[in-house]
Amino acid sequence: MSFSQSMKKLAAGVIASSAIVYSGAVMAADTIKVGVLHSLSGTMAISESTLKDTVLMMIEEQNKKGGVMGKKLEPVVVDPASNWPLFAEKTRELITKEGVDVIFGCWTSVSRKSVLPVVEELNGLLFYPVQYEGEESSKNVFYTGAAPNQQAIPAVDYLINDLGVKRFVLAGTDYVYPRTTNKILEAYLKAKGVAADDIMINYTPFGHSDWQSIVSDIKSFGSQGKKTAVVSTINGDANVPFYKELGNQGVSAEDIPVVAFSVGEEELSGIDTGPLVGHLAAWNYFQSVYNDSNEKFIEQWHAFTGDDKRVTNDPMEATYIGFNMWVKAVEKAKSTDTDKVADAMIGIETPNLTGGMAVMNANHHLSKPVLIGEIQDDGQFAVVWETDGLVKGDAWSDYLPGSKDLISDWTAPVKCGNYNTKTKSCGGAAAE
Amino acid sequence: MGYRFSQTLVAMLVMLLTCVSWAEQALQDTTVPPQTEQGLNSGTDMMDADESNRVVAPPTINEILDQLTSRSFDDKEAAIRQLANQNNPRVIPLLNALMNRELVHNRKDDTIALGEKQDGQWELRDPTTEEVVGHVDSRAARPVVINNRLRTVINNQLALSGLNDPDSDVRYQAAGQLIGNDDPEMLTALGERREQESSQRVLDQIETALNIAALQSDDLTARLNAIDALSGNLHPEVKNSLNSRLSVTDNASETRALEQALKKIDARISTFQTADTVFFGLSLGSVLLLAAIGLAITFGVMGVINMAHGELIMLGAYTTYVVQQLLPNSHEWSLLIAIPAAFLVSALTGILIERFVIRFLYGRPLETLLATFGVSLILQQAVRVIFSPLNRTVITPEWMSGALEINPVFSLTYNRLYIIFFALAVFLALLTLLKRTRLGLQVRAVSQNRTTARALGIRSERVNALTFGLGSGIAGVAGVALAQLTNVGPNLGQSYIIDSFMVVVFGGVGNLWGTLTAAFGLGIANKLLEPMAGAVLAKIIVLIFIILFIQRKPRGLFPQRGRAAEE
Amino acid sequence: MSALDNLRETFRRDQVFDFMRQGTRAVAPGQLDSGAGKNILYLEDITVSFDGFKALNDLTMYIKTGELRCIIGPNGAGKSTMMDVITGKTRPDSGTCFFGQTLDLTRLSETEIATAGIGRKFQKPTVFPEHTAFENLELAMNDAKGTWHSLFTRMSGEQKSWIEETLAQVGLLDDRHKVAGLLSHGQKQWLEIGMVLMQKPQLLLVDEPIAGMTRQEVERTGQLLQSLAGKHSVVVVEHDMEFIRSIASTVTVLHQGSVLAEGTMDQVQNDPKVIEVYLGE
Amino acid sequence: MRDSTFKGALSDRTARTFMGVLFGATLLVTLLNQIFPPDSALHVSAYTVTLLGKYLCYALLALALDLVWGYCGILSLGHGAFFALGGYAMGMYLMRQIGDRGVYGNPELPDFMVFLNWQELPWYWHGFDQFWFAALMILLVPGLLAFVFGWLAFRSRVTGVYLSIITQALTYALMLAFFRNELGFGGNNGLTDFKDLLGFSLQSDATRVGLLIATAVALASAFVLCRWITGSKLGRVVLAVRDAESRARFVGYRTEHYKLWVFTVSAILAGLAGALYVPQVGIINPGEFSPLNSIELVVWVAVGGRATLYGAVIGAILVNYGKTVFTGVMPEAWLFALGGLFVAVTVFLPQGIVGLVSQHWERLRKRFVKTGDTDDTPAAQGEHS
Repeated sequence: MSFSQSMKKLAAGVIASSAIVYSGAVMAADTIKVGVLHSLSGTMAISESTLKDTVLMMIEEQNKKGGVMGKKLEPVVVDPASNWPLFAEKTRELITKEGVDVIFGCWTSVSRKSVLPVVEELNGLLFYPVQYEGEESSKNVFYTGAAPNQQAIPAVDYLINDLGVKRFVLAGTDYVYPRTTNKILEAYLKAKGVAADDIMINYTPFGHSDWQSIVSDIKSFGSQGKKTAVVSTINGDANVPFYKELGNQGVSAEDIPVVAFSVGEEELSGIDTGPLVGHLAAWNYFQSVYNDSNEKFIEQWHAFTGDDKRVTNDPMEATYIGFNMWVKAVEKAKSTDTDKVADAMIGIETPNLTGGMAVMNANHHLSKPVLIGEIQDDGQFAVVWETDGLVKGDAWSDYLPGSKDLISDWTAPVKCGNYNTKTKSCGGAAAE
Repeated sequence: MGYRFSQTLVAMLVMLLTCVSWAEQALQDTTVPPQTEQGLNSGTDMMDADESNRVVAPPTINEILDQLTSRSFDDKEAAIRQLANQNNPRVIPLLNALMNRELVHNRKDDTIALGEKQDGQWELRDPTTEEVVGHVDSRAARPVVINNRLRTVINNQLALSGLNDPDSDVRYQAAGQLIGNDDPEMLTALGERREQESSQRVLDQIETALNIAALQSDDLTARLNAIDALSGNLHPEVKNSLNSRLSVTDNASETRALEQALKKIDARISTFQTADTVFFGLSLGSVLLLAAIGLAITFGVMGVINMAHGELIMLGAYTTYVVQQLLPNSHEWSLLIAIPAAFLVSALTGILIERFVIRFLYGRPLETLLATFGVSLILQQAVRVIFSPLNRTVITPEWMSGALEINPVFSLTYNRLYIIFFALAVFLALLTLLKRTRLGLQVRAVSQNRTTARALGIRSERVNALTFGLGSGIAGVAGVALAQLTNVGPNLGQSYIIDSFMVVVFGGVGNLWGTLTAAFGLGIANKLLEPMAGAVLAKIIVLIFIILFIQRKPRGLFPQRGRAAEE
Repeated sequence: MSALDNLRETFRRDQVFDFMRQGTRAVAPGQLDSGAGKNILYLEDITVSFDGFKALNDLTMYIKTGELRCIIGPNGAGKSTMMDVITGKTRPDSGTCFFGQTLDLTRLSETEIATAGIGRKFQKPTVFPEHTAFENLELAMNDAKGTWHSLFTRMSGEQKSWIEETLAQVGLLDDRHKVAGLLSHGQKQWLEIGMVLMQKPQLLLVDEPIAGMTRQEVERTGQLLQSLAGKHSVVVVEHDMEFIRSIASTVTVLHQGSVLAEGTMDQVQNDPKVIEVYLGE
Repeated sequence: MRDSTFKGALSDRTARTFMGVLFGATLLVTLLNQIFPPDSALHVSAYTVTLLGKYLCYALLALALDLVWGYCGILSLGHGAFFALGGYAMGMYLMRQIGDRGVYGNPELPDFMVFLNWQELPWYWHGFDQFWFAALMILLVPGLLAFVFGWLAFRSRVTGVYLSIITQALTYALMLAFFRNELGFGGNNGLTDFKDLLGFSLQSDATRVGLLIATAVALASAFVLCRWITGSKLGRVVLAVRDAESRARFVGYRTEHYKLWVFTVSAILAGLAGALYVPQVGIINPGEFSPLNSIELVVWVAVGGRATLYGAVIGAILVNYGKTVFTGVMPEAWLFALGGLFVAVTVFLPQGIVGLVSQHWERLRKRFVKTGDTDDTPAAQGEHS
């Protein structure tokens, strides 16, 4: 009996829950809802909570300007808690329950992969602001971060042309972004005539903290006479001990420079950069870039967070660009309907924070400049090299056998995320 | 003589080059290929340029410096070389200033000055006279950006001057910097230095450098002597230059000599590399030991599964951070304060946990596991709320950074070295505490048999609190050490908790020596496996080994009798 | 059901375990060649030492079939250790311990020894606290003990009545549905004895059966034990001389891990060595 | 004394009430979702359906843990591993179902293998295109792992804390292993972007409802199974092993066999839960192996109340519902809440919510009801470790 009573409680609970859940589904007509899907707890909170604040800041600014099409923007923030299935669930919640018109969110590839089927099913709109491995182009997703050809390849070019590097260590955390990037780089380097035994590839688990052996391997690999550099796709937390070990084993940037793709101002703010001066990073944006729009953005950011030590970084710029593009697209389409906006998005231009214009291409990737910066002792980067003009984001890498024939073009007549130029057919799920 | 001439020549060429480059500022974009060709053709038209520009007066330091306002690194390099060639007392300080980003580009009048950040403003000084020339706000001026190439140039220049420094360490560094450098200017400098050098180690460096250069000489005997002198020399440059020589030489005797020399070098290298691996193992072991030893107390002696142990370590690390914040300009010794501070913070937290949670759960270890896990979540989130989820910077003091270089291939990094000693010190301290002191006696008594101990009038309540406090405190101390190696962030604890449990269980619960053996054993095993299996696989293998080992000996390496063992 | 049978066959744990046992074999109760008059238990030069301290020191002792043997001795004489050796809880460092002619107890596990027909009542009554008295006896009942059997088995009428009888025998009929944890100390003692009986053992080891019992309870326990003798062999460890006298039988005095004296109560009590030891305390 | 046969378990009141409520709720949601059009006020969104489905999977998992922990006293901190293995088995089937609809349109290889340019399918992927095979593996793989692991552990009498810790080590090792891309399970990204299950599109509401119902049925049957086990003599022996293992040995039970049996059955149930979980949440990745998940799972059971079966189910659903609400409303507070829950339950409510409720209920009933009918008093908790 005690039992049956508690079961009744349970039943009540279930029904109550469904009631609550559905009650949210009533949409407010006079505002445009903007979903924010970034982890605020768990391991990824470190990076993602910043982007949440960025979106909120942008929304605030936009509302100051009177919102979009006369409607105020209303942020809806949820916490997927660095739990991948939860990302999918929360996306569904945002779209069906909250009825948001656009979602800004995700950081890790796996979270995006988990969200992808949901946004496609519910025909939502997702802006993904982080550099990633490419090999994807969805009708419902706009990728405002860098594709490998907007980060990895120019960086390697710089190493070869400017620093005369002949030997490469490709060190990465063992997940899809480094794996793919390194595959691409390996192919690219070989195409450039780098011998196979001048390339060393090494993978480590997430949060790897004991780098002694690997760094000493790199050291001996680098002491073979030819100029050596490390191309690092090491992720987040593992970087601090990595750089510390480099510093302690006396690997200076002059001997073996490390060029990183996942180390930005935010990550450096957790490191004593004294010993790291001269190591490199390749991004599409650095806080130290000097121009008015950036200065203004930084001021806004400091004002918004009430902390003038808070740094800005590349994913924030990507968010900034994505948001402004979305606003423009909505006003161009005069509607928040996904398909209309998605069509309007293509070709939209908004200023980026490095003094140029960002362009949204037909493959849902941006054209951006590529900058290479050297770490300075104040935790900032000093730009030492820059592509002249913009680099067009490439959804499908030309250096991977699987995808060299694939292109993505969401404009008529192709309208396909993975169009095979050989078979002239749109193979696979992303097709309409 | 001709040397001086060529010097002035270079100076003038460079001036011309910069004029050209200014004229072409518009065309000057920062992409590399155009730049290099820019460098080249300006190089060619320099040749005829110098004919016409003989008469130009030598530029002042400031004029040279102002070329650094250019965005092109080639210009900057030229300027630096030119600057270095002035024999002027200001050169070295200015080069250093450039290295330390104290030379700033004043955007107002497009000049270079010595700058110092003072409350959001730049205080600008004249490069030569060092007198204050004015203040501008932080945006109006930017430090001159240099890249690795320029750093190398500057370092070489500094090294050149360092060769004659009174301090032998500086000379040693300088000579080391110049090894493998075939710039004739450098070599002559080295040659001059060799004559008057007194310190042996500096002399060795210089010899190495010169011998490497000698490998390229046309005189066979000179080469053979050089090879002979270099054989067994571990400096990486040596091996490379020998190898490259081997690839070009056609002389049989030289080839033989080279091969012998290389064989000797390789043999030495391999021995030192094994030594290296062992050191890595020890160092990993010491980390495990630090992380686990506190647990050995709370788990081993008290039979409490403290899942919050990792977070106590984390607290210790954050304490280190806070202490450094409180003593901003004494990073060298703030660690010494952090250690007791961390101990207290964690110990107090531990005592609180014991008083408010664990006290009710004695004799129910599995319940303590759950409760303390809850505590760990709370502590983590608390830290997130207080310090933000971002990692915190803990500065490594000078005396802990760098490495003790035994030879070019074998060097022990100081922080690891200290941490090994530190871990052992903590271990011994704990051991004596338990064996020698009254508290230790009581602790052991309680751990053996609670009721009897109580009967003997030991206030086991108090003892429990203190023991737990002790274990936690040590966790805190471990945190101080780990802060030197890894991230100080909310997840610091989680990454160590499982390993620590493995160590304790593997070593045998309640047996400190077991913990010691296990920690170093696992550490070294891990490092020996890593090269062949890779980091992840090595860890997995070790884990599986432990699981199987526990099947064979459920009580670990050194089983212990007593209450904890009966759970 | 046939599918289930196959499943059962494939999942037979005991089958899996067979090849793991080194040379020992499970023994079904009853198959034990020990005719009357012969000894049922042979302990020969058993030595057990816990880091240095010898709990048993060349202990040699025989128990006849059907006899009621009392064992006395000061604390630390090794009484409980002896029982541990017999029941396989402790392995002797040296010496042999045979149950009947063939079974080397030192090579069997507790479980095998129990199934072979040795029941033990512990010094501190250990029953299953969460189960009712009835269930305790059911669990102890001499019956197939495999997992799948216990999953599908249902209690037969006679099994029920047998349990009821035993409950009556140990005077717990009225409390049969009481959770064992809530029984009084004395009742627990009996319940445990009852459980031992349900095992249908040839040899009962009874460790301090009357601790914490009232007079009447003590008497009933005495009668119970005596009634058991004959059908079973019973070994009783007790401090209480009165009690031992009351169940008059052969007495063995242990001291420092070996037999000091053996005989009737009177013989033993007048033995100078024994007196010396006991006054020595 | 309950009728200890399977039919008995099926017909006993607890099981009937349980199934009543369970199917009631499921049916309600189903109808609300299927009958009413999306815009109607009474419509229940697919979101709610999958959410409920997820809860039920967790409930099944909790049930499995309760069987080993509550009844056998084995605190496994590795049950997440069995859950995840079941999940991966199902995930592999779903991956193969995608066929050439992957982004590379490769009929043989899943996408992640293509862009890591693997040449052919690893041997252990073969067969997973057949549902029956996958289904078999779903039960077999976790079961086998549990059997081998348990056999080693219980035979050498690893108990209590030690067991808990090595189970944790087990799941930790598996997590590290599955994070490796070389292993061929998609590394950190795991398996995702599923298309359909047995030909039903996973995107359609009907399939979702179907999965929900399937989960409900699975949970119900698992519940009955557990009731049967715990009601049988085997259940009583297991309880005896929990409370006084050495006694159980001395009355002639091979306690290690019993532990192993229960451990394995429980692992199989966990695997089943995982298999039902994956198609509903749409992704399986090594995160599921993380020791934290397994510990959290323990708390569900503790909150609900150990050794009551339904306690575990209630606990799982309540805690996860709380999680859903909290992470929506005040994310920062969630971990505080969860942590507090751990402490509070272990220190103040050793018997969990069910214990609390039943105590009050008993008191009330004593006051009002005359006839003392002793059915369904949840087995009191002992301090066993």
